Amino acid sequence: MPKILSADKLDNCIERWKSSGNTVIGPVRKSNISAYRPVEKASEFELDIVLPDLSIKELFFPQTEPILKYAIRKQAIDTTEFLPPSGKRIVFGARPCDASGVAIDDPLFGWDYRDEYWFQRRNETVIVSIACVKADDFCMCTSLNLAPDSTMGSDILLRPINGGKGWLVEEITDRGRDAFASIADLLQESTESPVPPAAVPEKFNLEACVEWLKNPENFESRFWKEISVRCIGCASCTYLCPTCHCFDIQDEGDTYSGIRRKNWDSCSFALFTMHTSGHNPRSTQSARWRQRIMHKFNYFPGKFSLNKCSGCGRCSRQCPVDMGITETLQEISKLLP
Amino acid sequence: MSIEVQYRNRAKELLSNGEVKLVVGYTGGTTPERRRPVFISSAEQVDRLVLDDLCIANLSGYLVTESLLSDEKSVAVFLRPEGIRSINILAAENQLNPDQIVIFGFEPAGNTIKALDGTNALEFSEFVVSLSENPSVSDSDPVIEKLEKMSAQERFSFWQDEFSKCIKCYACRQACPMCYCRRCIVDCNQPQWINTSPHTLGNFEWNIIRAFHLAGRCVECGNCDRACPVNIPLRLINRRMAVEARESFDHFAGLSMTQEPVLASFKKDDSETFIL
Amino acid sequence: MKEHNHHSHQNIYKPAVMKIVARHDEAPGVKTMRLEFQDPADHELFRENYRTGMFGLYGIYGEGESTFCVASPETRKDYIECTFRQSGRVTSALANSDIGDLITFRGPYGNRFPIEDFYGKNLLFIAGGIALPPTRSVIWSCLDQRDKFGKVTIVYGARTVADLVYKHELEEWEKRDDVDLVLTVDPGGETPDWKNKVGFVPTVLEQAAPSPENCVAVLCGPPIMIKFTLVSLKKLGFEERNVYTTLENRMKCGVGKCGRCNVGSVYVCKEGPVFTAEEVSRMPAADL
Amino acid sequence: MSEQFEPKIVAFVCTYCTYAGADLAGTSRLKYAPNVRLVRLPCTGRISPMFILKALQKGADGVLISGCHPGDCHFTHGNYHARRRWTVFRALLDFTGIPTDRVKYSWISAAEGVKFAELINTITEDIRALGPFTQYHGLIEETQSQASL
Repeated sequence: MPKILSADKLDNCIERWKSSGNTVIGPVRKSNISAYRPVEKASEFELDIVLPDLSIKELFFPQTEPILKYAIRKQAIDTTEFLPPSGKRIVFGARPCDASGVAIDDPLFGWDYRDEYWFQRRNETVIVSIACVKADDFCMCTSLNLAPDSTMGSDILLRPINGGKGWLVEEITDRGRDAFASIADLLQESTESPVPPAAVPEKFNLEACVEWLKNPENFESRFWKEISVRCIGCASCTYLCPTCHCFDIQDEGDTYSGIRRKNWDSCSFALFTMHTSGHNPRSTQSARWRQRIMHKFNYFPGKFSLNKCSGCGRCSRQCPVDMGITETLQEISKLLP
Repeated sequence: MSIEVQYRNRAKELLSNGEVKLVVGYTGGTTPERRRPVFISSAEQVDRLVLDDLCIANLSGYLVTESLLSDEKSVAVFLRPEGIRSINILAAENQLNPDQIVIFGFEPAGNTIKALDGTNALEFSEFVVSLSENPSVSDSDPVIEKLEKMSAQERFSFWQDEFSKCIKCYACRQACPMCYCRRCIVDCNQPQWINTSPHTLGNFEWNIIRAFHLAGRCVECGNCDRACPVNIPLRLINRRMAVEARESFDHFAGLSMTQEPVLASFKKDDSETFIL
Repeated sequence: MKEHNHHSHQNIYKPAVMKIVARHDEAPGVKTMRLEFQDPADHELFRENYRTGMFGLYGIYGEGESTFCVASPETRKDYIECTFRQSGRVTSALANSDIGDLITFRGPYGNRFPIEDFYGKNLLFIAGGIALPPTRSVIWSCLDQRDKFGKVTIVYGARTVADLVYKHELEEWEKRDDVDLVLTVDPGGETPDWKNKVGFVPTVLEQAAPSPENCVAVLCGPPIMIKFTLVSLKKLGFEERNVYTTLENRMKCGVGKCGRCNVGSVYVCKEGPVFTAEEVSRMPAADL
Repeated sequence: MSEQFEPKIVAFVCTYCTYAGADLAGTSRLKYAPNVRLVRLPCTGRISPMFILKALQKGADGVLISGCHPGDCHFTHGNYHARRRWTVFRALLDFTGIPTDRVKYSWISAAEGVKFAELINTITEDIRALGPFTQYHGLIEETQSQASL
């Protein structure tokens, strides 16, 4: 019989998970921003939202991460490696689009050279997603062949039941099963049926758009300039995106000691690709926006057979000038025969 | 005739007779309450222009986009009063030739908007002077008052909380009409004065220096504050700088296109009570 | 073609430490350094993995890392030689380092020139200015096993006589009977005692008119030179698939993660830097 | 036995006036507190606010900025510009909660060796009374520790 996790048992779950060494993380609102943050008790969660402002990405790929500490001596360089904080984590209340966003980046960070900063965290984290029953105008998972209740990247999928009193438990992976085995006695059997997932209308025909993107003739199309003319070149879309993975490596310190860090970086910035000579392969904002779209829907799928977008819609939701992937792909749809 | 229709007609006229090559305005956005910038270059497209009280963004930053004005042709732009002040500053700082800018001015009036008379920045001179004489509206902000009552340590904690959220997406800088530097100080790496890492320390440096660079230049259009994806109340810090410029140097940013930038000019008798 | 050092480091961003054992000026602003590994384990990995064409990230803690090729051939793996122009923050710091100083190296990364495929063929090397180093790595890899190849022709040009790099090796190649060396400088760049050619590389190449018969060309240089030289090679009858070149883009990670070196769908750091002219022609020109 | 706190003070001074004033204090054998480290710059106009911030971040308990009296600037008006900048920067420091009483400003001419020595003594005592500047410690620690998540 299906199992239900009742909302009033959540505190017990958190306690149980924490006592077995887990950090429990979930959507929390603090200083006027919602993000995935560690919690002590269930009341800290903010679950009744469409999705947190910041994506789950930072739990696996922090905006800034020290990699190496160096100290330079006369005839030697001492380095100490920084590792990600170790310890098991349970992310409770992730959105399915965030969970799938993380899964989309796995092949990239594992591509021949494994980025242990990513994988150590991935291996130690159980993602418990809650299927969305609310969506807003910017949600577009269904256009990416995903859904408000897709299981990609989730270890457990919870489906809300009526009245918000709990969730129907769907175990997806062994890791999820193990995490929930420890709270098996807190679950109840139930025949209650879940609230249907939110209706997210399909915004564009992805396959057709991808065909257009793949056509080399369209690389130099006027479309790119027209669609990106109002882009101001900030990085809010890329930084809020659960799948954008670009980064910079920066040294902070002096000639004697300091720290090398891995920081988020963005293809929206002109400096991102600028050579020391001054030559810039992507010297205009339209070239940079084209790169972002092409990378997400043409190049990346060509390499890893995954669309590099999970449809969370944060890019459009937060854009200072109301641009975004949805608009661009919708406009491409209009160009199709 | 509504102001929207009035301005659409004028845009159509200017575009058809070639007086302007482009109109930078607003159009509908993704949701009913959103407005987005739009670039209209032919008379047939003027119906896309929308103008109402939801049109808030200061569009003047687009005018300093590289090479937009280099062909010496004119561009029309929809501007609120703050936008007109931005044009004055950009002109005063030699970033654009104000003769190339045709202004479609409007200002909020209750729940709606009303048109402002004039087309060239010069024609708004008196209007801007009148703004400078009544700055009180923008001065009283409950959060600023609250902050000023705090101890330095408490204020530091407040900003520490706020700046710890910063992800260094530079949306504040990109959205700001006054941030037109070809190479921002944070992008300079020889030497690198500001840490580019988005840890709280680096964020403090960045936000303090940006506020400093905007002192006496910020017109409080709110572009940065609205653009910030992590909701840092940037307006507070900029407003404090504007107040300082006014109180210490009687400087109202964007008063005229010949106004000297406050930190690039001086008076021999500037107050110096704090100097030992 | 997959030759990466899988799992060589737990931390793929941790560089090896190298000592500068020799260093000299090549041309104004251009320096060559010879580097030796400090940790035998790092050296062993390099020996296993390095093939000509691969690149590395050379770094100085506190300044950062900069990407350029390994200029020494795969036939000489006791050390790494690199040649670079002092232009940005990292290369300035490198240029200011002295013999005995320690720097860092991450790599070798990327793909390589398929030298085995060149066996039995005639070789034409064309390089411009500071792009001789990657070419030189292939040249020596071939000259060190000279009997495996047919005729070897090297066409090298620079803006001025002073800008020619590896002047000693140019003399050495000049003297060899089994190498045809054509040197040129741009018009106006010659000195009174310059005895070689004056003219742009494509023109000089057309005059030299090497036969495309059973010949592979390796072409490295600034984009504009590559563009016009490709036209000349075509005129001479070379097929694009027999012309190899290298791409250079800004890189930070070198291992296909940081996202900035893409040209179209190609990750230059993982799938390059060596490409045939045919492969390059399929890339969007605007992205180069 | 508790040792007296010895504040570290960084002074950014212009070479034409205050530095010469410091020289005069030295050649006049005036004794003053050894807590100050002078950084000589061409003009007070060259003192970027970043210098002040970095000094405080890197462990200074106090900062002194000093140059020629108004009207005496070697470059005629570098110090007038600097004065405006300091006014604004002080307000900014204050508003962001960085204590303004740790950042001191003064005019000291080449002839004012005595004023220099006295000023150093006074501000050393002022800063000593304020105690060590620890406000940045938490932020520095954050930059030196592994990622929090």
